[in-house]
Amino acid sequence: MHSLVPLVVALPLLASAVLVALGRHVPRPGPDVVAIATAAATSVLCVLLAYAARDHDLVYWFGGWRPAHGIALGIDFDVDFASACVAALASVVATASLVFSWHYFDEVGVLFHALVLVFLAAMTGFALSGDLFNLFVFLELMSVVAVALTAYGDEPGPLQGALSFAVLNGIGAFFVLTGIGLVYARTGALNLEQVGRALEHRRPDGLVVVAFALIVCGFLTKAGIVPFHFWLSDAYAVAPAPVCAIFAGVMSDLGLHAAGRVYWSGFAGALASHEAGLRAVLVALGCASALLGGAMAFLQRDLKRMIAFVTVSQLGVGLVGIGLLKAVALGGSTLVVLSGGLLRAAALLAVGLVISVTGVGDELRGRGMGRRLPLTGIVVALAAIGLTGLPPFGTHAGRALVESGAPGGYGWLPVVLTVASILTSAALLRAAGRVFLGWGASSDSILGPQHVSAEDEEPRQRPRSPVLLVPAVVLLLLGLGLSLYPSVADQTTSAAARVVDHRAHAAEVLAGGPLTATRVDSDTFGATSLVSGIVSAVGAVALALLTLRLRRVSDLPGLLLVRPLKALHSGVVGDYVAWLVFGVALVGALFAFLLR
Amino acid sequence: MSLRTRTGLFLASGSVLAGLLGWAFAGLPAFGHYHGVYGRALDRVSLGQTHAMSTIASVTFDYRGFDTLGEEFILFASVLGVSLLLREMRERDVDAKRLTERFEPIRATGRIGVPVLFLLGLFVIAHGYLSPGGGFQGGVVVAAAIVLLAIAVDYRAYSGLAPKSAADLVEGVGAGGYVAIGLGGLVAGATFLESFVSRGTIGELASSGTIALLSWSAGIEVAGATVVLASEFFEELLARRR
Amino acid sequence: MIPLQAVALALVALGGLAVVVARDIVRQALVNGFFGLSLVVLFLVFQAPDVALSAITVSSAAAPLVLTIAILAVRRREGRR
Amino acid sequence: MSYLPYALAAWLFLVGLYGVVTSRNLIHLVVCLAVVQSSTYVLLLAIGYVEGGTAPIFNGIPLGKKTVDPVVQALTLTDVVVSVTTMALLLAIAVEVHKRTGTLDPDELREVRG
Repeated sequence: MHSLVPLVVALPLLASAVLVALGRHVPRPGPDVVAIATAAATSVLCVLLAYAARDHDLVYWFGGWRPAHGIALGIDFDVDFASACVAALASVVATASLVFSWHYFDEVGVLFHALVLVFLAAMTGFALSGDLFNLFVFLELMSVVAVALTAYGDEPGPLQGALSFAVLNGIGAFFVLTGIGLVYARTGALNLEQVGRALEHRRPDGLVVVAFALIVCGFLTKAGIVPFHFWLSDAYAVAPAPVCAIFAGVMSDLGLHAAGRVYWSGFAGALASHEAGLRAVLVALGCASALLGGAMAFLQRDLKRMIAFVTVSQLGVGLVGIGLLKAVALGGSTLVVLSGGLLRAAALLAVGLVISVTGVGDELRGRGMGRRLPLTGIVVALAAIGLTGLPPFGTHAGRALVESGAPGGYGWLPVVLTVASILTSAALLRAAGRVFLGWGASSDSILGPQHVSAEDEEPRQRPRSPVLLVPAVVLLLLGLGLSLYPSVADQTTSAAARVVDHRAHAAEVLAGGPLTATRVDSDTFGATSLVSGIVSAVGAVALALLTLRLRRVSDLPGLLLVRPLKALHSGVVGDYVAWLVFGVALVGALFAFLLR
Repeated sequence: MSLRTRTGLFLASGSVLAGLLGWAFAGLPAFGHYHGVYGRALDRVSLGQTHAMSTIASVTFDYRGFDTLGEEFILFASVLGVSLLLREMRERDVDAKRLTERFEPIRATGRIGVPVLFLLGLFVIAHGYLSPGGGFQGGVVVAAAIVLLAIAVDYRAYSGLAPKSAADLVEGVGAGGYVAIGLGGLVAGATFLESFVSRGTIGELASSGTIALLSWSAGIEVAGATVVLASEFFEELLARRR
Repeated sequence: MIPLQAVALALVALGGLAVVVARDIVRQALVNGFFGLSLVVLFLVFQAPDVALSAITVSSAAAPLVLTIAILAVRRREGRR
Repeated sequence: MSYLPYALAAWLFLVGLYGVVTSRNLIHLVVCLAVVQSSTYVLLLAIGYVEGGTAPIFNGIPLGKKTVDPVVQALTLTDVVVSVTTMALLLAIAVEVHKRTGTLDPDELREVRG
């Protein structure tokens, strides 16, 4: 099983290089078949790894450089259950995206496939790596590929989104690298577990606190957490749908995963006595994302951009799960990430199908255009319902775990998460109602900017192969069904418990120490989680119907604060960088105040 | 935001950030007094374990060779991205003569420079584990020689020597070669990127195991990538006016 | 710290500032070349010959090439308007 | 005195960011981004420097002599390559933006917002 670990990165990279070297001479279905087969094989490998890692981590040292006397000489992949699942998510979504793009693009060069495969390798590598600098390398690799894919537009619009993406993620990565430099200076280590051991012995000083702030903020930029999220929605609006599906389904989730991993392996020992302060900051950021993302999603008319804000909101929920600093909540966060990622990717591919058939990806202009695509409409609606956490589907189990991890004083948390999920799902349901059923008004000033390029372009109806819907349906079923399989929840919480027990984890990685098969029974969903799930679902449907009934969102009471909120998302890269610096300064200052 | 508000927001949060950085940097060891365990350990064991004279080379292509794999693909992917972007939209026809006219002053020196640079690049790649240098630096120098050929001699000679499909092939072979060498370790029953050839005698050109192979594949990839990159940008410039 | 290092530090500090305040892109490309060279000097006095070697290939060949061509491509299209 | 190199790293980071925030030209912005990245080279190399140490290459220097940290140098090598590739990609995007919109001023690119 061990020798399979490097293959999840090596296989897609090799296939990508072969495609570039020879793909020019291979006729059309060739590159598609190679790319899809590679991605599917990687998915199988990742699932196998997750299965193998259900009781203990698989630790793989590249080049055979095992640590000597607790000093890591090389780079390791630390495959725990959660990381392997996230890697599996990445490869499944990438496979679906490749299948989708086979029929989506009329003309696609071999370079597109090669880039998606490199993207896949970067994501699996980023999910599994146990080395700080190696995380940085994969972070940069993800950004470079993603920017290139964003710019590969079928959209004629300006490449502003790709540019904001590159600049913001670039700066985020420099924050991470500065943090890594600080950590290396203090500990002389790049391996996360070794860092954790070295930092544990001393009270955290300015160096440790700031290094942690910089690294976390850098990863949260990738995750699109408020106020680091500005680039995300612009990038989604520009990138082609199959690429967007990868962004929405996995890429952001990976940033979150890395933040959790760096905390528990690297900093948990040093910051243990300041848990309360840290929890307050992280949960606050998570809630801000959940609410702002929800509100912004509700105010969008561009469907891809709407899903971008759904992502922001959902990742806020994920960050709350991590930020509660409890094993149960961490496991819940993983589950939210997994099922939510599958559902968002499914919704995005369905939207991509609508764009592909009608040429319109806009809720108002596309009103009623989806009438001939009932199945696609059902996919979007079910994904939206799944995202509310209606028991027992979709994100329900994950959210229930997150909520059950809330310590005293956080009793208000379910309310916030419920409001956020009502807003996001109502937005999706409203859009589905308008596009697929033709309900509601055909104009609303509050939704998106007045000016949309190519407004008067004649809408087209192109017949499309029904195969295009298959990947979306598969992702939808996986996303909805994940919670129904009860042992998955047990597994994620058990895996989280092993991560939280960071000393034993470090011993396991660095010394091949005794493998502790912690078992946590996650079957503790209280009545609150049932209530909040049902309230979210009912509330989302009701709000969607209400807004369609009102005919205009702008008739809703209490929307006065909307314009300044929308004005913040100005599309200007300089503004976004200023907000990024503001966010880092804010988080850093709060940490300085609370964690010393 | 107006430029003014934006600058204001930045200056306010930037000064907080400056304070934070100052606070963090105060905890660093004084300049010149670093004693990290990782570097010390490698200094002690690297020569004996890898037979590479340069610890940098053994870190780059052996202990942390996996980082370098990622780095190589960063280059690979960004070149693919540039190709995708610029090839897509280009006004096709390329006016080859204009480039040579544009860079007239450097033609004379260029003619001598091409072979010298080319050999220098190969030398730098080959000796990376004995002295400063290696695949990445040498690869750029080799590519510079090829690009100089375009500028100084003739763009047509250049595009004949380095047509896109050939450059793509070279790039793919370099990047794929790195992965393949890594997989060689697996096939030989060891781990990914583990050295599976003899380490040889310290100081000789044929020493240090897979470090030499990996350095060469990096050199090939970098040279290929840089040439593709340069060609794409050149053609952007040379595209005939419409 | 030896004086040479102090001089290199000062050069890099000034160079970085000069690159940022050079608002004209042609002038900035020029200043950026000098900034790159000052970094090379800094790497040398920090005992990092490998890094210096790659910085010199980057800052004397790769970066100026793409930068110059990007500027020329933009200028050419502006001239056409 | 002994903290000057770190101060330089902070200086480059902030000055570069200032350039990015206030830039009115995408090509200018991309070069400023490279200045931010150069701060990380300075920081890494300054951390690994050892007074009186030589480069960690055992060619002609006696074994056992003090050397500077080899790891940070390898990391910086990677960083330099990342920097120039990102720059090339971003410049290509900038050229493409100009081709499509006729401007390089980020403040005029507000097509996607809200």
